Amino acid sequence: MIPLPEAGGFLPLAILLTSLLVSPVLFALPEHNARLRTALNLGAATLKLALVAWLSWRVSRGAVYDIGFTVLPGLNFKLQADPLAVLFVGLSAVLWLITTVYSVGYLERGPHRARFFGFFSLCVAATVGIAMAGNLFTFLIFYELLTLATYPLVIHNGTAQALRAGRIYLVYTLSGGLLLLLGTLGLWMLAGNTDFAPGGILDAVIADSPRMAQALFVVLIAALGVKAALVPLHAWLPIAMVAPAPVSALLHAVAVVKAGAFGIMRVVYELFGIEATHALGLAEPLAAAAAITILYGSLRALTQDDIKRRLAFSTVSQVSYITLGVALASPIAATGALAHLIHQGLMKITMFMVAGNLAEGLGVKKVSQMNGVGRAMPFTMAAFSLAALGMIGLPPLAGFISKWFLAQGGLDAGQDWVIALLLGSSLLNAIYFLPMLYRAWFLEADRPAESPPPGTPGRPRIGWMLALPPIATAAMVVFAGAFANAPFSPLDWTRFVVAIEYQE
Amino acid sequence: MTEPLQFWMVALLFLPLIGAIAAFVLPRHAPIVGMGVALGVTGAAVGLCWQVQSVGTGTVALGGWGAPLGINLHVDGLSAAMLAMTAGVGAVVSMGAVNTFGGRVARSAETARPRQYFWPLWLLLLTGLNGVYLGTDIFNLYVMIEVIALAAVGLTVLSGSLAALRAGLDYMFASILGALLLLMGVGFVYLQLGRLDFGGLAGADPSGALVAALALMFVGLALKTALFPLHFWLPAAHANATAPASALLSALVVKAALYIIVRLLQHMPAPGEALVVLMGLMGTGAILWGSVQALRADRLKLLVAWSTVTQIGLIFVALAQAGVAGLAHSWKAAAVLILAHGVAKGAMFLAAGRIRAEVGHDRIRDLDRSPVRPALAQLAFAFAAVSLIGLPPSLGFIGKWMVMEGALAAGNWHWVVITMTGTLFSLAYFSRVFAGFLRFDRVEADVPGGVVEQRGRAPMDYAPLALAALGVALGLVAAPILEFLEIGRAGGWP
Amino acid sequence: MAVLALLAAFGVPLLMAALLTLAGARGMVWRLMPFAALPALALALLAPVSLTMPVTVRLDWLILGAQFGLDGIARVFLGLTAVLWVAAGAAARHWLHDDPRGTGFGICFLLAMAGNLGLILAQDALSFYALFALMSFAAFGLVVHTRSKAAIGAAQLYIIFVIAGELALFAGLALAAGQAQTLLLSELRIAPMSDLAAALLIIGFATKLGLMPLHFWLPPAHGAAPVPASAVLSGAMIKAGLYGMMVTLPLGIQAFEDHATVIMAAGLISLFAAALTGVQQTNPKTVLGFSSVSQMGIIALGLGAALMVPQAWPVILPVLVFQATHHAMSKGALFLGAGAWAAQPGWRGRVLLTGAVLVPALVLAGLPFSSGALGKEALKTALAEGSPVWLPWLIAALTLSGIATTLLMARFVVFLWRSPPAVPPGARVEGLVLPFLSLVIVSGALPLLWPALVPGWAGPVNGAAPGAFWPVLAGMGLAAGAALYAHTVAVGTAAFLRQVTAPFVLLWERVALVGTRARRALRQLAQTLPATLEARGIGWRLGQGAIAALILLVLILEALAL
Amino acid sequence: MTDLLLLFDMLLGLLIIGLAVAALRVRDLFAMVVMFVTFGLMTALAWVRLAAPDVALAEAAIGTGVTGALLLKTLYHLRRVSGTLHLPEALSERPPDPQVPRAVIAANAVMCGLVVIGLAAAFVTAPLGGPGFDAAVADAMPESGVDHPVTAVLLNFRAYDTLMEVVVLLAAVIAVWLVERSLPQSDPPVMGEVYEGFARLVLPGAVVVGVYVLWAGAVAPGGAFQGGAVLAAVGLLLLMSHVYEPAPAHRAAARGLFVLGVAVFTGVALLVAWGGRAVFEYPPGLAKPLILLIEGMVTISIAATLAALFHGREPGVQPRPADTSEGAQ
Amino acid sequence: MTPALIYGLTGIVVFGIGLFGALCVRDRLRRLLALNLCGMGAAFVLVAGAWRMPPDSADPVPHALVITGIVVLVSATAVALALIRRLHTLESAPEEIPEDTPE
Repeated sequence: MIPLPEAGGFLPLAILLTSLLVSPVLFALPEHNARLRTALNLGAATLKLALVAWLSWRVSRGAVYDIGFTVLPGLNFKLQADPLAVLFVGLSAVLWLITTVYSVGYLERGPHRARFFGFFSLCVAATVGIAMAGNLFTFLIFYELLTLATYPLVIHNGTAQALRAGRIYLVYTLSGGLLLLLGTLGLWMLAGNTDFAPGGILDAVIADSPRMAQALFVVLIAALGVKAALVPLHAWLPIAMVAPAPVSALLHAVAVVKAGAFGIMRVVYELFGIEATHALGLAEPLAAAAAITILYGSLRALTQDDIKRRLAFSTVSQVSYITLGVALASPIAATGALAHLIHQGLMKITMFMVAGNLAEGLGVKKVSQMNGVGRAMPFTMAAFSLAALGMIGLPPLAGFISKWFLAQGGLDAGQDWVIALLLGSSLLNAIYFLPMLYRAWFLEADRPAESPPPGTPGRPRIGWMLALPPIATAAMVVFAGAFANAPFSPLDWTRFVVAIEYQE
Repeated sequence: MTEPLQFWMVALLFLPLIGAIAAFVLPRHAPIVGMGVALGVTGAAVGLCWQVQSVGTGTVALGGWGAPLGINLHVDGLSAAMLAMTAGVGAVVSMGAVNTFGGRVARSAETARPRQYFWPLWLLLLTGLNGVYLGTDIFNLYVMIEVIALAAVGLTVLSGSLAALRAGLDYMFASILGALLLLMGVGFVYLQLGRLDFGGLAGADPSGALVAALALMFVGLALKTALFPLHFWLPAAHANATAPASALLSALVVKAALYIIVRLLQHMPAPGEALVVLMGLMGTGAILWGSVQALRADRLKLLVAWSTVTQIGLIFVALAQAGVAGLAHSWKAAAVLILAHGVAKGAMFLAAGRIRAEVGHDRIRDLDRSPVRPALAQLAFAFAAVSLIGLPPSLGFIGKWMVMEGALAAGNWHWVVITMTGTLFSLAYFSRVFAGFLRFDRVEADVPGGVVEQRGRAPMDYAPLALAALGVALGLVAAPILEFLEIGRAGGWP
Repeated sequence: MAVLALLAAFGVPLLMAALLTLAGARGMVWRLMPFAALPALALALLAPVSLTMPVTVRLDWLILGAQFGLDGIARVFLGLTAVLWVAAGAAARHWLHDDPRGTGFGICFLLAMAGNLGLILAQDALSFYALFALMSFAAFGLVVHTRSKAAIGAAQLYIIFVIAGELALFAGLALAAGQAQTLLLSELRIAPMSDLAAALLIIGFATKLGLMPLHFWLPPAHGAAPVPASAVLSGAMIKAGLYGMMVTLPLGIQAFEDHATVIMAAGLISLFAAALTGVQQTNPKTVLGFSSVSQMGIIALGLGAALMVPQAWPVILPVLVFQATHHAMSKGALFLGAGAWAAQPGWRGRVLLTGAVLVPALVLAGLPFSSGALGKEALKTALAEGSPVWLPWLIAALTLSGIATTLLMARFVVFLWRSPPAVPPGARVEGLVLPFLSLVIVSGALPLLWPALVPGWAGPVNGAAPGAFWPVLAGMGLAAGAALYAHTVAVGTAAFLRQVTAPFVLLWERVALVGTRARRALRQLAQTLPATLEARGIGWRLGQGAIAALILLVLILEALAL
Repeated sequence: MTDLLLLFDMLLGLLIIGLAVAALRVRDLFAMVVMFVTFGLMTALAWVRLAAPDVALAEAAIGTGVTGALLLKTLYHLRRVSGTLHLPEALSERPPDPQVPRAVIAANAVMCGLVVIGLAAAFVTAPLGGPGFDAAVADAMPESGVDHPVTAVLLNFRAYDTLMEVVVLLAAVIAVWLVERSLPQSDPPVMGEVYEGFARLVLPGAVVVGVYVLWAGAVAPGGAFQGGAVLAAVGLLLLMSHVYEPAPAHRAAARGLFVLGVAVFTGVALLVAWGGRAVFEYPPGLAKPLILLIEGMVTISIAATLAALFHGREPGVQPRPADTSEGAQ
Repeated sequence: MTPALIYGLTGIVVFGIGLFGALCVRDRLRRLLALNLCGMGAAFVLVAGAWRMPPDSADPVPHALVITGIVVLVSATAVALALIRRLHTLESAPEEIPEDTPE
């Protein structure tokens, strides 16, 4: 029944299983056995990183990994490690390791750690599955798994507020999942299979019944748009902020929103094909939706006082850069979009971890409380500043690279308005990020001297497990921007992927 | 009897019967006997499935006469799958029951009594179920569902509470009426055809008497399987029974009548399009009304019971998805859903029983007030819910996929919409329970060390957990399951 | 007859000015004020002159031999000047009805009127100069009328410039006359003129015209003067500067490239610098003053082009005349409108008048098909005859001037609301509205009236393109942006963002409220409906009842299918 | 002759219908039971007319006799618990259901009526007296081991059904024991001295009759069920007349008696299969003795079971709360 | 017109009466009785179907089925009666056993 894969075919499976198998073990571990849990977590994450490194090396050499078996007649469960998948897998592997370190520090004495790390691993497994899904059906399976795995994380605190957020999250994402199910079904009915293939698989259908193809596209994008937080399907994202900081970081940087954006990529590039998407007149509406989301998210971010909410709206805005880049019919824009997938992840995870650190170390949760925090936590805030400047798009940080390529792509595609959009968005980014930096670095702390949390005289003490991860990711932000042209940089890999997707 | 296939068939029929006799005669050893028989039946079911997989269908002509004079036992993919599901769920429930009704020394009179009756009743139930899945004679099926009905009523009232007795009596009335409608239908079949075996039915031309027979049998069986609006007896009966009994009733008992309906649809002259639509409409009603009631239910087991109503509705929608012409294929979707529901619901009721036992009550509203959280039971519940909601990769998902696929292919968008609505509803009512599991800020107890998640973790939790996990994982091997189901009727009806 | 008509044109105002000194006649004179310029208007409209057949009256007795007459150019200017004076006179009568210093104003007003009308009819250098001076100096009284600090300051500035201008004019005229050996302007014009003379003349008239950098007097004066005075100052009197140049400089005959360069540069600067300065003013009339400066920049461009390339003059001349008329009408309307607006007692009237004010404002800004746009487009065409080196710049400037003017107009309208001009006590509203509206109509209908009035010169205007819409839009956008910015600065960024989002927030709250109510109702329903249904179902034993019903149903359905 | 009989049939049919309606309508529950018993006897008569003496016998003995006894016992119990034994009429107990609107009842009545019409139409159009098992049974009779076709069907051709029927009885008795457990001891209806004497007198005869009916089943109407019913009547009499008091010590024996029929039936069915035959396929020469063995054992089981169903409670179990030592029985 | 037809129709009517009683009667005992009527109705149909033209040569199989059906029905009736008795006892003395006994 299960065809034996070629000798190397187990590598994707192994990468998936490193987190999938460790999850039940983590569930089963007694709550108090923290040391073993940490060791397991870090071990698995490191192992996965190593495997991914090996995988990407092999894939860059042209190796093809493919493993699967039949679920229903004609319908396969299929994992494949194409370069696009490796890009996303790499991101999740790197950030999983970092976030794991951070979570261990963050939840040092918190409750339900067994549960937390169990679902955390499951969440990463789902992300990896999404990345390596070889067809939409497999994608759907992991997409739903991701929803289920993140729900307990979102409501981890167990408060009424958290549960409300969790409920809204579930309603949105599972409705999206249901739509995706419908879309997958439709795809299967129309095309006869659901495989991802560069250039798309729907040519015959598009030629036959373009209306159906259009409807399918709308359904799929709406389904994925929920997780990608396309306006107006974004409402769950800011509310889900009640989750613990590492969860928010993971949600925003890698797991959930990226899953949506990645799915949109797969749909446009590998189910419909770019030319077909344009021929059907679907790219422009998608780009428009992305543009609206970019502006809307930024505008809403302006007025948020809660740091995490501001960051959340910023995510709404930033993730749509990816969609925008996908929707523009230009390989250059695609490069920008793919690079932004990575870059935004790096930047946003930094910011969320810093937000967590501020809350942990200083009790600062609002922008208006940020006066003088730069002096209190200089390294942390330096990381934040780098990420924020990157978001604004200052060279040579990572955000600049992606915005540059997006702008170039807009020109290349003859959509000059993209430049105006990017400028406007950058301006808005600056408007909502710079005041935070200004407060942090240039204003005196207005908090009374006795207000730091008890037991932490003088400078706030946060463990190295909390302090290091954001610094590390901030460093990556710098490197991804400064050495964008180096081999195996995100940009470099991105070009590799785009060359395949555009079949150049 | 020389063929191993036939040996397993006979074993499946007589092993539980002999077990029931033994358990009744030797009440003190009933748990051992019961457990042993349950495992033996599981083994036999596995052996049977293996044989069916390798040699195909099998027939035993009881008494050597052969149909139509005698009675034949017959097994094909569908029967074998049902038998395997019954045996597997039964074995797991038995494990759960060993905890509830096991032990050599009774803890109190209230548990002592049920203990000695549970096992013979359950084994008789198993006999009846296996008999239904092996049977090919409609009168024999009538007798079998009577065996099932009496054993099931016994299981329902096992706890002896007033609510359980009332529910049990309602169930009894519904059961008798349903069976009598079936008997009347049998009478009409005999009038028309002069024979009662499936083989005779298959070749029949449509006629007035057969119409009457179909109407009577369909309604009678719908009553027994609790298809909306004939579900009135089910929630109370399933919610008030003891946990293992509920698991058996919900996971297995209603399936017997459902199975007979599938078989009748298969063998009788093709029903009219309107009847199929009616089935779909009744299923729709079940999905909607059951969901609403599940949303309102104040107790965990009641919620689970209402969820059974919705799932039965879904199975009928599955049957109706593609109209009469589509029946040749849509039964597979229904069969997959039947299997998925059996596995998941068995696990879910056991888990609900465990949660109730640990927490001390099963009021959904107050689940989050308890400092005790039986984590494994909750996890089992959640896994089962995943399958019932129909999230990938569970078997329930595969079932829903097939329903929607078939409906789409037939252009029946409304069934797709209904299925999706049902999915959303089920999500809504199960998430009520999850919120109760996962919320912690309402705990009202000064327990040293705060909330105790580890407490209530017991070895017997692994049985429902494994069953629920099986329900989720089976979706990944749906292709072999489907191939297996088609043994005996490749490409649709025979 | 002709003599009488010509003299009456500026004699009547003179006479009335004299009468005004008599206490007994004051009432009558004031009542007649609107009609003071009527003879001139009648002359302009009815005189049997074509562009080629001027009417002249020679009065050798007067001074060194004065000559009055009416030719084509003069007729147009006389007409527009007279219209404005009629309107302003009507306005003045009501505006200054109860003014204690009304008499003085009236005298100055009538004198300036006489000078203004007379200088157009004057055909010899001296009378021209004299009447020009009369107008200029009499206008001082108009500017200084309110005696406020600003008025006094403006008047002082004004007089300094008037003096300087008159000096230059005088010198120029003198030199020119000397070189041409004639005092007759028509002869003086065609004689070879020295650079210096031309320069002096240009300086003199440019001062009146308010061409940068000689414009400093103009905006404050316009701002300080009472409304009727501002209207004529801006609409009529500065056109005298243009007229002066047309009748004295050897346009179309002699090229003065250096002068032309300077004029055009000054014009370009005026065009935009005035706008930029104007948008910072808070007095709406001052804003209008800057707008005048800016508009005169346009005219200067035409003049400069003609000075550079004499061959272009025949093409440019009609356009310039049209442009002057257009500006006079619009600007006069705007000033009167400012007064009329300010005099309105209630906000309803103000809103209505704002609407009316927008008509000349948009015309001025160059709304397509309006006289502003036609004038500019015609000028663009005409300039094509001129220097090819300058052409692109001029065209660009003309196009962009639309934006500048729109900005100014927006500023004007906004500050009309925020700091309207002071209204003297007792001013009567209705008296202002009528002249204002008449001017509005004339201004709006100018493209239609023009061919009828001046058939000979209507060609370029008729043939002009309708003009582009985007400069106006851009100007509006900029204005909106600037207003937004100003507002933001005024209230602070955060407050501004709150204000911007407030309606949406409010809307959202409303929607949320409705949603909440609906949800509550729905929840109520969801609580009660299933419970009721369930109670009914159980109570009526509907489930059991369904058994018989279903058997029946299936029987019927299947029997039908049979 | 024929017409006369048909007229009789019609009248009997109407009478049966009338009795059915009356049983549902009559106010007094005791009268209801009497109506029902009469209905059963008339039914049996009707079946005799339809050439089904076995069925008529079974109906008279079991459908009417046992059911009537069970109903009466229950009625007695209910009245005793309610304390209404002294009342002249046994009125309905009122379950706490709300009143069903008349309209709904009327609608149900109409629909039931329409269903009857529909079914009647189907019945009339069916080929009455058409295809059946007659020929097949006639062919197979020589190999069946018995001479009476109904017995052959019951114990040979469709022995599987019969086995399951006995299983149903077993399930019923288990369920009844379960339901009745820990219910306070209720005396069976007091029958008085006369009954006791009657019982002692009748018992031996009844046993003989029962065994004969069983034996006769092989060749003529009669058989295990009817015989079992007669024997059960013996048990009923024993119980009612207190000749026999179930004791705790008899429990194991009772259980043994209940399962005896099933066990032997199953055993035979499986043992005959040992030699390569199908289950239930009696070896040619052994058919008659095996059937007789099964019939005998089944009869005993049926008799015991029916008596137990009537008696209800498991013998000897003390009512709560004294019952604490179940595990040590 | 044959006895089979007459009694078959009689059975169907009895079945209908029983059905109506089972649906609408409130008294438990009576409802059980109605169900028994239903069963009898079904048995009538079978027995009528077994009747053959030369009387005394009826099809024995339906007879056997009816006998089985009667026994099954009696079993079910006995269980239902036991339930009725028990319920009645509990409802008459509700304080004796709490309604929702923990398992």
